Parts: sequence; structure tokens; C-alpha cells
Amino acid sequence: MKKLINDPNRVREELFEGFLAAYGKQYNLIRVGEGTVAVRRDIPDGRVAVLTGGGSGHEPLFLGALGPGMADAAVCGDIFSAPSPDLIVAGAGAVHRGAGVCMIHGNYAGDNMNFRIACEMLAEEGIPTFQLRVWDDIASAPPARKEERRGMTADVFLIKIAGALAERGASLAGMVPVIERAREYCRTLGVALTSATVPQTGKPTFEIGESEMEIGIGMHGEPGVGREPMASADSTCRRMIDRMVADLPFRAGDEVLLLVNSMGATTYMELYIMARAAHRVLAEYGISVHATHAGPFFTCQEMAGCMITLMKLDEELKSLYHAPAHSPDYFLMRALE
Amino acid sequence: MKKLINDPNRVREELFEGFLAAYGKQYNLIRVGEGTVAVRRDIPDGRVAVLTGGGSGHEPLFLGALGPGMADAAVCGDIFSAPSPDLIVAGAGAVHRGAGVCMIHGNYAGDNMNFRIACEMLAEEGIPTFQLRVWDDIASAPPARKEERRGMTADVFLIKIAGALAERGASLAGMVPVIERAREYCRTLGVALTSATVPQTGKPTFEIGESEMEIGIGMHGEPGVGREPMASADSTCRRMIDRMVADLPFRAGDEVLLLVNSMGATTYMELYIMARAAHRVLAEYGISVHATHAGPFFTCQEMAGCMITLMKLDEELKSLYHAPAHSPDYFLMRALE
Amino acid sequence: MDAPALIRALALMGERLREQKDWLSGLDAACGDGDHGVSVARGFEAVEENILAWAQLAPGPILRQCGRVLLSSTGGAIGPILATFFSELGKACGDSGEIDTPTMAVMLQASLDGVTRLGGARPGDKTLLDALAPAVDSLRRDADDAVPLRRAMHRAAEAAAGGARETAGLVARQGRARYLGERSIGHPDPGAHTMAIILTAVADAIREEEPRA
Amino acid sequence: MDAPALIRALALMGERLREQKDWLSGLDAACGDGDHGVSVARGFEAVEENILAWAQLAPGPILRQCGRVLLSSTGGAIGPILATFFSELGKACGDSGEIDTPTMAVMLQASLDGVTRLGGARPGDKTLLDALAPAVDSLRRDADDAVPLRRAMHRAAEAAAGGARETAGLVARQGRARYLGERSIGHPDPGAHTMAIILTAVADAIREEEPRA
Ligand SMILES: Nc1ncnc2c1ncn2[C@@H]1O[C@H](COP(=O)(O)OP(=O)(O)O)[C@@H](O)[C@H]1O
Ligand SMILES: Nc1ncnc2c1ncn2[C@@H]1O[C@H](COP(=O)(O)OP(=O)(O)O)[C@@H](O)[C@H]1O
Ligand SMILES: [Mg+2]
Ligand SMILES: [Mg+2]
Ligand SMILES: [Mg+2]
Ligand SMILES: [Mg+2]
Repeated sequence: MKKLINDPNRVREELFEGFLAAYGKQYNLIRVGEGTVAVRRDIPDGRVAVLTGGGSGHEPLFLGALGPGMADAAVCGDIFSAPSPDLIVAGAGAVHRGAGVCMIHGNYAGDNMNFRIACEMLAEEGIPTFQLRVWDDIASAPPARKEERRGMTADVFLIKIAGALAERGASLAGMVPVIERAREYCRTLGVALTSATVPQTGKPTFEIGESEMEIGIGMHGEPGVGREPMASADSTCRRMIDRMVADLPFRAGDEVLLLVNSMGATTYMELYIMARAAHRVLAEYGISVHATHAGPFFTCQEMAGCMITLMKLDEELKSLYHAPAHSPDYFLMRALE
Repeated sequence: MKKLINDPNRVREELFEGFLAAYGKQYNLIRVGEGTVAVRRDIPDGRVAVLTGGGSGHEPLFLGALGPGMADAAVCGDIFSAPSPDLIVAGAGAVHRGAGVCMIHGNYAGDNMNFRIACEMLAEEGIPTFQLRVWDDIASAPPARKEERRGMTADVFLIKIAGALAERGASLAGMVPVIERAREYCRTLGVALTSATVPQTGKPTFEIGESEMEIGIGMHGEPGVGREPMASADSTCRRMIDRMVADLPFRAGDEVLLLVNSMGATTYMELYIMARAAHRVLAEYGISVHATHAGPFFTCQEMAGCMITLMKLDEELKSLYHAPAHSPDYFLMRALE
Repeated sequence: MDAPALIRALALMGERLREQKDWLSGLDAACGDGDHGVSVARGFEAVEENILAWAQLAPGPILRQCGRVLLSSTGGAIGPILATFFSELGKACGDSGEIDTPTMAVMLQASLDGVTRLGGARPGDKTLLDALAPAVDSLRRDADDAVPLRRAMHRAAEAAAGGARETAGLVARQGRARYLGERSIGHPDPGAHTMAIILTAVADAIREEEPRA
Repeated sequence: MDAPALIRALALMGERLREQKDWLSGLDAACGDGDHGVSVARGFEAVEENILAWAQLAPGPILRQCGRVLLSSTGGAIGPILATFFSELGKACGDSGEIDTPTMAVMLQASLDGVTRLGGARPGDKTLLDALAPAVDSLRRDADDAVPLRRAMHRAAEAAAGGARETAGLVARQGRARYLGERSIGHPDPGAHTMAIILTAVADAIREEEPRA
């Protein structure tokens, strides 16, 4: 396994220290305690704090989402495994400013349980919380069982919306219906071309044939719709958008945000070509794209593949999307008015 | 070759159309003529225009550098080959606002000649130009023959400096000494772990062994210092920084910008770990890091490897670095004051 | 079963889980992400580092401390599950210095309820519950028949091991494996086998000279 | 050599460069990025698309048009070099309808100077100049000796082919190959062979019945 790392069992700590060395000063980020929790220092009093987190190895998420108008705390577990409750409690405690903590994380068994235990522990300390489980991957369960769907790149948009609400002084209770509506408006589907290697074991996350691709595959190779022969970007993208449009459903006249996410080793060339296809198919549906973001946001080591997320916009969500925001790895920078 | 593309011979046009679909509206970008030239619309009169360009396939550069405070025009040749003079002339003509055009491109034979011919053609049309050839790769020639060195990621910083000068209304003649000093202050060295595939031919750019790496290798596999066994991030980074520090030379008390660039398929995990090592080695030299940028800026398809660029700062360059700027693929966003 | 026996049990399960680490991870690789054995071994390594400090405590506090350590060092879905399993055992055990069969039955029932509350799983969902539930039933029957703890605990452990083996025939409805649906049949659940190993270690750590109930 | 012969020459070189495309790219792969043959073939494909429109023009304008088309469709370092080669030939040819040996010598000398000015290379740098320079010397000698163009052009083409072969022994000091230094020895320069093919096509396109000088 050829990677520029040191001890495979210390990648979590070392990537965290490298992130803080790179951006700590610039974003007023500090470490909390011994573990891998990074929080912002300059959070105004009386404001809801936004916390996100999950397994490491998916960078830029979750550390890259820290910054004004985005996340206030990022809690990192080991590579691909949920952070423990005491790390989450430490992060929440450090950013709580009296108005509670809004937690945004992917809908995985380990994350759900650890965040739930942490919220119970925080409640005992008098810190109110809200746990937003992100379930945007339409391949992992039918619409009737949305709560069983895996969390993918919708985190990126939802953290932006929550950060903007907090920045505007919204209460925790006031934020809930808006971020739940935003979650409801998000749909994601991925396609994988190659698997990736887990640093500690050097083993591949899953096996896939030389000329195969899999639509709907999970981040760690959880099976999707099924293996099929490689196809062109245009035809693959069309099939992905068709399924996502039908799932919400998105309707003619809707306005959406489009995220074209690299899963780790996908070239920008391919992302732009997939974005081109996505814009064309959406236009055929009469759906207009308000803004597009192409790049690596939520990855799985050096996995080659592309994830597309659509988020329907209404006037409120659009203005929250445009609220000023800044973060190290270009998470929805303040868009030009 | 597993890539999400359509016709391998049309990747240049399609990635360009996808980029414009994604960011054209948001950044006031329009296509010029038939070729692949994207320019900004809202450039104020009487201001120097900044133009960059080169072969496609290195995204986000050069298109990703378009935006206020950055580049005004990006001219894209075929995959890995220089744009032709008439494309460059078309781009320059579209953004010229009466104060001339500053051109920034990598120091490659094809680029040098095509840009030189374009500048001669523009001079005949009464449009003054300055051609800044970027030569920051210390592996490609000894210090005495700096003008023969290849251009790597220093483009990112130099476009930022030129864009800021233009934004402040500097004259073309006035910009030259500043961007030449900035170029002089840049040093880059890369290390490659794997090669990449050329879309049109499906052939690898170069061969490298399963457990080998090469420090100093060029973007298309031009040989560097030589093949050697894989080593840890810390030891590799130390050797790279040692050579760069000695080359300028950087001295104790210097303040630098640090860029840790993915060559296409490198994980952020590895970039943060290399950034961690870079900060430590620079601290040992008494060199302080003013700001760090980690991510894919100048890539070569799905090549795994890391390029480190150091740029020495003086007060003027530091204030130009901090000037407001915004571009689609996070090229040095307006840094927080 | 007294505090020293409980300490012996924790050390024994830690040792056995470390030996089975790769096997358990292999089971997890079939339907999940292949980290189960590594996570569990990491959790019990942290337990072993703390064991000496707990030697003077009563069984209840030992179990609650063990739960807290597992919570912060195991990771994955299995971390919070095992943490809840041990802390609920500790809460239900109260301060008694000696655990007999009826107390152990109440304790295991409490942990079964706790894990169910936490993960929302039900027996038959192909999870660790499919080993814990049969163990609880077996122990409650033996408690009613006043069977001494060492024998009762061994029968409970065998019920758990049987339950774990039978998970191969079930369709996963929890955790990562649920995304395979039918394709998870034929693969036993790693968490269920981890539970069987834990209960067997508890049984093996109970000394012969326990006073007959 | 008149306009129709020049048109025949352009078509002939385009055909031959397309046939040799992979060979030329193979040479470029050894010390460069392996795209030389593809770029050159692409340039001459564009020339062929325009050839009919140039049939009525005099040799000078044809050569200048050919240079412009190559400039915008060849790409790589070879694009501007070949473009300069043809446009300088066209400028030096002026408006004369007929090119004889002395005129061709002046034209080739002008293109040698133009390419040298553009790329800053010198004979011996392992570039296309190492084929062009011997051809210019041979043609100037034949012009002094009033040798008819067909024979003079063939001897110039042979000199170019010889020069191209000899580049294998040189150390590259221009373009991507220069980064190999000593390691470029043993590999002939693709651009030099392209020049040899071009000059040979010009020679082959000159009809026998050319009036003896
Ligand atoms: N909701 C749940 N309730 C009970 N046990 C569960 C639940 N979800 C998962 N498990 C147990 O966790 C085990 C997987 O643990 P682990 O590999 O650490 O999880 P992951 O890697 O998916 O985070 C499964 O074998 C199963 O026994
Ligand atoms: N400065 C120069 N002067 C003359 N010829 C040159 C020069 N640089 C490169 N060449 C020629 O260009 C050829 C390479 O062309 P090409 O492969 O298109 O370039 P690249 O792919 O490096 O852009 C070389 O074989 C050489 O003959
Ligand atoms: Mg896991
Ligand atoms: Mg080339
Ligand atoms: Mg697992
Ligand atoms: Mg080449």
C-alpha cells in the first residue's frame, strides 16, 4: 500500500495534528483534551453551536467544515469508525455558549449510538442538544424506510444551512424544522469505479472487477444496486439523476444545489464532465441549478468514483446558502451575490 | 482505463463545457470563440488583465484560477499540450481593458513558444503583454540554470499576487518587478508514488515499481532525482524541505506560504500528514509558516504523489496574498485577516 | 461469583478476544467493514490496563468502570453496545459482593433491555442480541431451578454460542450488514460470537468451590 | 517547383506523417511525453482539409497559410516550430510562381533562422535543427553548383535524414528530453525525423521535366 504516512496505527492523530498545524492559527482552532476534537475559539455567547463528526479517513469532511458560518466543532473517530461519546461530550462542552448544540452526523449504527449516548450525558450536564442523522443515500433503502439510509455528501449542505442559522442567532428549537426540511430536500447517489485501501490493514475496502462499476455503492463498499459494466459519464449520470429525481420527487420548476463529489481519486476532469451531464439532464426535467460545487468533500481514501447530491431550494434555504461562510477546504465559501 | 468520461478524444471540450455549466453563471464566465477559452465579464476598464493557461488535464489549474482577484482569462490546450497562439490571442483580446495583459504559464517548450508567438501577434494589434514563465521545480535544473526549470504549483501563488496587483490598479510595467520577485521566492519539489493514465491513449504517463517512489519527478513523468524505496512521510518531507531551503536559500527568520499539493489521487489524510512534517522541519530552521494550503491545485490525472511549494513573503507580498479573491476551486480564498 | 472471579473473567475474555481478533474481523468483512475484531480487542486492551486499579472494588463498580472504558476506547457500533452491556450489568448488580444465579439472571436481563433500548434491535435481526437473548432465557430457567452459578453460567454460554452460530441463517436488519439483505444469509454475525466468548469467559472464571445455592 | 507541386508535397508529407504517427510518438515516449506523432498528424490533417482552397494561390501564400493552420491545430512544442518553418519559407519565397534551387536555399535558410529565433536552440541540441541545418548546407552548395531542384532537394532530404539518425548520439538540451541529460543518448529525436520526412516529400513531389537550371 503506497501512501505518504508514518505509522499506520497513528494516522488519525497525525492527520489531525497536521490539520491543526495548517489551519489552527487561521481559523482560531484549538484541540480539546487528548483526543481528536478541534473547535473554534471565537464563537459569540448565546449562540447555538454546530458540531459535526464521524470516522476519520473521509477528509476533507469533517475537519474541513470548521469555520465561521459552518461548523464550530469537529469530532474525529478512528479511520472509518464513530467517535466515542466522551470525545463528543468534550467537543460539545467546549463550544456550548448557552443555547445548546446542534449535532450533524451520518446515519451509521456506530455514529447513531455514540452520539445518542453523548446527548444523554450532555442532558445530565444541562446542555440541550439536537441530533440530526443525515440519510441522503437513496440506494441504501426504499423511500418508505428513509431513516435506514446511509449518510453521504448531504452533510456539506446541511452544515452550511445549520451554520448560517446559528450565525443569525436562531434558537436550537427554531433551527430544527429548517434543517429537517433541508435534510428532506437532499438526495444523493454514488458510483464507484475502484475500491480503496484501509491504512491500518493495507487491505482493500471491497473488490471490484477491472471493467466494472457499481451505482449506489456505500463509502466502505457496502453493496449498492449491483455491479455492471463500465459505461460513459453521460449515460451513468443520466441514470443516477433519473433515480434521484424520482425519489424526492424533484419537479419541473424546482431550483437545486448540485454537488459533484470526488470519492478520493477522481479527477476534476471527470467531475466537470459529470457536472456537464447533470446540468443537461436536469434541464430536460425543467429543474434549474442555482449553484454547483465540484471537488473532493467526502471521500474514502483513494477510492475512484463520483457522488452526486441534489438539494431542493426554497427562498429561506437559498438565503441561508448565501450567508457568509469560510472554511479551510472550501466548504461552500461565501457565494458571490 | 476506468474513467467517468465519454469520448476520450473530446475530454478537453467536455470538461471545459462542464466547468462553464458549473461556474459560468456564478463567476460571470463566458466562452470566447470556438476553442476552450474562458474569460471573466466584469473586468473594470483601464486595469491590467491577468491571463493564465496551458495543457488541460491538470485541473483545477488553469480554469479553477478564474475569479475576482485571481485570473481574468484561462486558455486551455489539449490534454498535456500547450494552447495554440490564436486561442491565447483570442483570450487576451477579450479581457484587455487598455492596460495590457500579464500572462502566467509553466516553463515548458510548447507553452513558451506558443505564448511568445501570441505576444508578438498581440503587439502587432497594439496590446502590450508581459510573459511570466514559471520555473519553480528545483529538481529539473541546477540553480545556475533556473530558466530551464519546469513550472509546477507556484502558478497558484503567482496568479494570486498578479491578480491582487491588477485589482489595486497597478500598471503592467509596475507589476513586473513584484511578480518576478515573487517567482524568485518560490521553490517546489514533488514526490510521485504512482503514474497516471492519458485519457486519449489509455497508456500510463510513466512506469514506477510497486514499492518505489521518485522525488523530483515531473508532472508527466519527466525523470527527477531517481527512483528509491518507499519511505515514511516524515523522512520524505524532511529531505524535500532540506533541498528547497538550501536552494533559495530560505533563512531563519523568513516567513513563508506553504502549499501541499495533491497530484491527483493523494488523500487529504496524506496531505495533512505531510503538512505536519513540513511545519516541524521548517520550525527547526526557524522559518515560520504564515499560511498553509493543502489540496489538489495542479494535478496530473489520477497520479498519486505530493508536491510542496514554499514562497518567501515580504510585507508587500503578504498584503497582496491577503487581498480579497474568490475562485471556483478554492484558489487562496480571501484569507481571514 | 465475587470481585476476584469477575476480574479473572475480564482478563480471560480480553485474552480470548485478542486471539480471535482476525477471525472476528473476517466475519465482519463478509457483511460489514472488517474492523469488528480489531475494535473489540482495542477495547479490552484498555480494560486490561485498568484492571489492577479495580481489584479492591465490588463487582458493581468494576462492571460500571469496565463499561466506561469500553465506551471511550472500542469504537465502531460494538463500542457503545458492549459499554451498555457492562454498565447495565453493573447497575443491576448494585453493591452486593457476591453474584449468584438469580442476581446474574436479573443482571443479564437488564443488559439485554439496555442494548435493545440503545440500538432498537430485536432478536432475529442478526445482531449480538441473538446470542444474549438465549443466554438470558437459559439463566432465568436455571435461577428458578436453583442451579449453582458455575453450571448455570456454562449453560447460558452454550446457549449464546448456539445462538451465535444460528445467526448465519438470519437476514441482517441492523448495522452495515442490513444493506446486503438476503445476501447476508450464510454469514454468522461477529457481534453474536463476541458475546458468546464473553459469557464463556465469565463461566470459566467461576471457581468450583462456590457454595452450593 | 510550382504551386501544384507544392500542393502535392503537402499532401504527400501529410500521408507519410500519418503512417509514421505511432513510430514518431514512440520516439517521443522515450525522452518526452509520447505525443509527437499524434500532434504532427493532427496538424497535417487540418492542412489537408484546407489544401483544395489553396490550389489557386502562389507558393508563398500557400506556405504562409499552411503555417497558420499548423499553428492553431498541431499543439505541443512541434506546433509553433513547424508553423514558423512553413511561414518563414512562405515569406522568403515572396510572390514568385516558380521555386528553383537558389530560391529554395534562401527559403530554407530563412526557416532555419526563424526556428532558431523562436526556440533558442542551436545545432547539436538534439532537436529538429539537427536535420534542417545539414539540409540547408547541402542545398546552398547545390545552388552554387546550379544543380536542378529535384536532385538538390533529394540530396538535402538525405542530409536531413542522416542528421536525424545522428541525433541518437547527442545529449538533448531542449524540450522535455533535456531533463534526461546523458540518459537521452541512444534515442533519436522525433522532431528531426519529422523534418526529414517533410523534406523528402518535397523532393519526391518535384516532377522530372523541371527545366534544367
Ligand atoms: N442496532 C444494533 N443492536 C445490537 N447490535 C448491533 C446493532 N448494530 C450493530 N450491532 C452489532 O455490532 C456488530 C458490528 O460491530 P462493528 O464492526 O464494530 O460495527 P461497525 O464497524 O459497522 O461500526 C454487529 O456484528 C452486530 O452484532
Ligand atoms: N527549442 C526548440 N527548438 C527546436 N526544436 C525543438 C525545441 N524544443 C523542442 N523541439 C522539437 O520538438 C519535438 C517535440 O515535440 P512535441 O512532442 O510536440 O513537444 P512536447 O510534447 O514536449 O510539447 C522535439 O523532438 C524537438 O525536435
Ligand atoms: Mg466500522
Ligand atoms: Mg506534449
Ligand atoms: Mg465493522
Ligand atoms: Mg511530446
